[in-house]
Amino acid sequence: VTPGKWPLSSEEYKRYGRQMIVPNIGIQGQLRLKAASVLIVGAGGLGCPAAAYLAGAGVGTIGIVDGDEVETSNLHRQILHSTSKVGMKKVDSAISYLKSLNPNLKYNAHTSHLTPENSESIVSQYDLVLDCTDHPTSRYLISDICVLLQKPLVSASALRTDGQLIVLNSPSLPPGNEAGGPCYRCVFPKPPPAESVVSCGDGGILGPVVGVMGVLQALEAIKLIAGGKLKAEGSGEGKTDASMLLFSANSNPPFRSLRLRSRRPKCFACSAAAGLSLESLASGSLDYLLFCGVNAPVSIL
Amino acid sequence: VTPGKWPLSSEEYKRYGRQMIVPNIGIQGQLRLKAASVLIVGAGGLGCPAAAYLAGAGVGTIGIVDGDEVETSNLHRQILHSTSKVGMKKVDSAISYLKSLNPNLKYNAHTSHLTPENSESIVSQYDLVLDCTDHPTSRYLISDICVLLQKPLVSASALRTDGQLIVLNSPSLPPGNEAGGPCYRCVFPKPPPAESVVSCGDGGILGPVVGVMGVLQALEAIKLIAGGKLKAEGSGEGKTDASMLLFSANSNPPFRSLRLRSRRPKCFACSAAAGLSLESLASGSLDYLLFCGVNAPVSIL
Amino acid sequence: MASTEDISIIVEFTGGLEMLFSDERKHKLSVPAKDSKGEAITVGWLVEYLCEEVMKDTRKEMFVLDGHVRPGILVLINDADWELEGEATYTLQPNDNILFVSTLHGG
Amino acid sequence: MASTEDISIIVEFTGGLEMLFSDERKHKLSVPAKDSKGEAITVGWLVEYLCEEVMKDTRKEMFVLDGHVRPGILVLINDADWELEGEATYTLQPNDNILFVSTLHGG
Ligand SMILES: [Zn+2]
Ligand SMILES: [Zn+2]
Repeated sequence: VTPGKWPLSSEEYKRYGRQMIVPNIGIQGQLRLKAASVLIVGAGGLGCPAAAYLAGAGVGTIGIVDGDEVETSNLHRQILHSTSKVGMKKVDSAISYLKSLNPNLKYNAHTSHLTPENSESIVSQYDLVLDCTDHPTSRYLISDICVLLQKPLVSASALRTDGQLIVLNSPSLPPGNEAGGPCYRCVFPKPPPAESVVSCGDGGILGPVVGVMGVLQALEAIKLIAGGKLKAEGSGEGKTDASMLLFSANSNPPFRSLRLRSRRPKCFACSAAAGLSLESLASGSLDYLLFCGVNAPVSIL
Repeated sequence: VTPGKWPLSSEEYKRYGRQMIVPNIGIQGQLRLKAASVLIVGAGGLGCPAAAYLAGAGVGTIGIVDGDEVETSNLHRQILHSTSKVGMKKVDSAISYLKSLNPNLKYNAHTSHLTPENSESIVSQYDLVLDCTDHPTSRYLISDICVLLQKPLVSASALRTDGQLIVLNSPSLPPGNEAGGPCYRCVFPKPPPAESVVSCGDGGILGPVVGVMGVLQALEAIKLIAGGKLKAEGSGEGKTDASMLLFSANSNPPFRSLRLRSRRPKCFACSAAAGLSLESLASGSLDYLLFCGVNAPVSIL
Repeated sequence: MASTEDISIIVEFTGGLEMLFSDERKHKLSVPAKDSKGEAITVGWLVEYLCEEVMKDTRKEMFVLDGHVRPGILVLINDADWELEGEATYTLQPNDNILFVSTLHGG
Repeated sequence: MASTEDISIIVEFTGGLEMLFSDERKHKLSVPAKDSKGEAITVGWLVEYLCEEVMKDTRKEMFVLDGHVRPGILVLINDADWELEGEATYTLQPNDNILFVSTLHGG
């Protein structure tokens, strides 16, 4: 971030001018976006719109993790892919779209799923993580590695006509510091029983419902980055609550903001008493699959 | 809409299956989407995401009206266009994207702006209209023609970090029927003074802010279509309120639902005393430009 | 106070939980202000009451497991996590809004 | 009642209007319950008060034009259009929320 007279190119002024004149962004915010790196885990219904708006806004480095391939049944909601990309890796399909939208950024393709083994080496390359996945096992894994590596996490999910959004581990203070934001385990200390878990494939999903949640993830990321809140400073004071945004397409009002708790004093991941470490995570001693149950959902809840 | 055993092709079952299993959609909802035609006025920050999700959902006919060409300064928020499309008509750029997402639909390009002269012939071809424009003159014109042709209207707007969404003229009962939904003039009987009007070009806009509003427009359209609410039936009973969804990216809570009024008894457009007709509109006797002031905005409000 | 006095509360379900409760997201309930022992009723009492009196679905374990609200369900008292309000021991007040949210995992 | 009694209300501005009010979206105000004639204060009274006492910006015509809230601004009383509540004649109640929304036109 050089404070020169023209810190951006004329192409950049043209491309980002409309957002740079928004209060709270300005040149400083744009430079922060340019210097930032964001990892999007999941190139599906959440990850597609999130990636599009992050690339549009000029986030300097965007990584995408996904092991899946594009299917026809994805296309009603995964709007970066196209019919001719069916069968291609989602990550490659998404990046080819992003490059055509904004060729000035760096894109990293991670074409296998995030695992306990590869998560440290992938996540450590980024400043901020978006959880755009669709299963509780990945949600616990992503939260754990974000706590261990001190990365803020913007987590969203959607099913049928409902969506949920939480910003976790923000500020991303070290485990044991109560002023840090709560992690996924603080909010959900125990995983749900496997038979209560429904994927979008089984439960169905409206495209714009998951789309709204993905766009809101991009917005939260842009607010954190442009606001200089990626790196948590000092010890902080007091505790930090989290909030959850609920969306229900058929409810009135459709959006509702809930006040959640701060860090849980005995959280397995982020408390002073945490039982989690990079070693235990990488060694596979935490079985994220067993932890949440391995079975395919049998119920529609 | 044939009630045959397999009313959709196997490609359609595959492509739309995830939304067809959502309660309130089903096969009937999918068939209604396929039979529906939607006009998107404006292929900018609202129209891009709205069009993507409507095409994803399988709306049978999608028309887009816009006279502008793609500029580099659009790309941070107008995510259907791409860098190589700079200089191309926005409508053509958008439709080339939509065709690659979903080649099974009919797309109509209307490559000039909506005017009092062309509005009847364009709007009459569609069941439902999305106002994705960025100036009050077009907002009054679109509302007026929707009242005259009895089309429901999903209207959104955004600036800086704020957005607004209203579903107007729904149910779209004839002028004079109090059970119809209010029109834009019921809510805003007098246009704002020209110096109070700010465009995104002048005031700035965050991409995901306008993106969220555009995705929500697509959702409202899908709800109206799949719910069988395009055609207003009978005289209805009582009055119909409208509601406005407000979004402010930096407020807590970020979304707020407001209860607006029903049809205004003396509304110029939709009341029994209406002074509006297809003839007066087409003849240019209503000067939409003078009505809202012709000057470029001089203030930042 | 007579133990027959009732209070009105609103109970809501979202994230799919409504399917266990006659597919209704919003329930306006009138519940006794005191339990059978004459104590003011709590959210813990309400959970049991919902399970026994309101829920028609037989899959009770999708709502209550081992005597607790099942993992993956958040309980909100007037839009705040019940852990901020004393959890199951919170005493219900007239017009309270109790929201049960099942976590979603789709994307 | 003494005419010196005050009531607390919340006044909010959005859609850019906040720029006229020291860039603050939310104002917690304490206002006299009665006006100078001893009448209970109304939203009409509040609009005048905001224009004269709270607004520091000199462009008064961006908020009030010809004695009325300018076209393009919606006034909401507890999240309902003031036209549903008697418009300017509505009598303010303690803890009322009055929201002024400037219509947006961008897209
Ligand atoms: Zn934790
Ligand atoms: Zn009207």
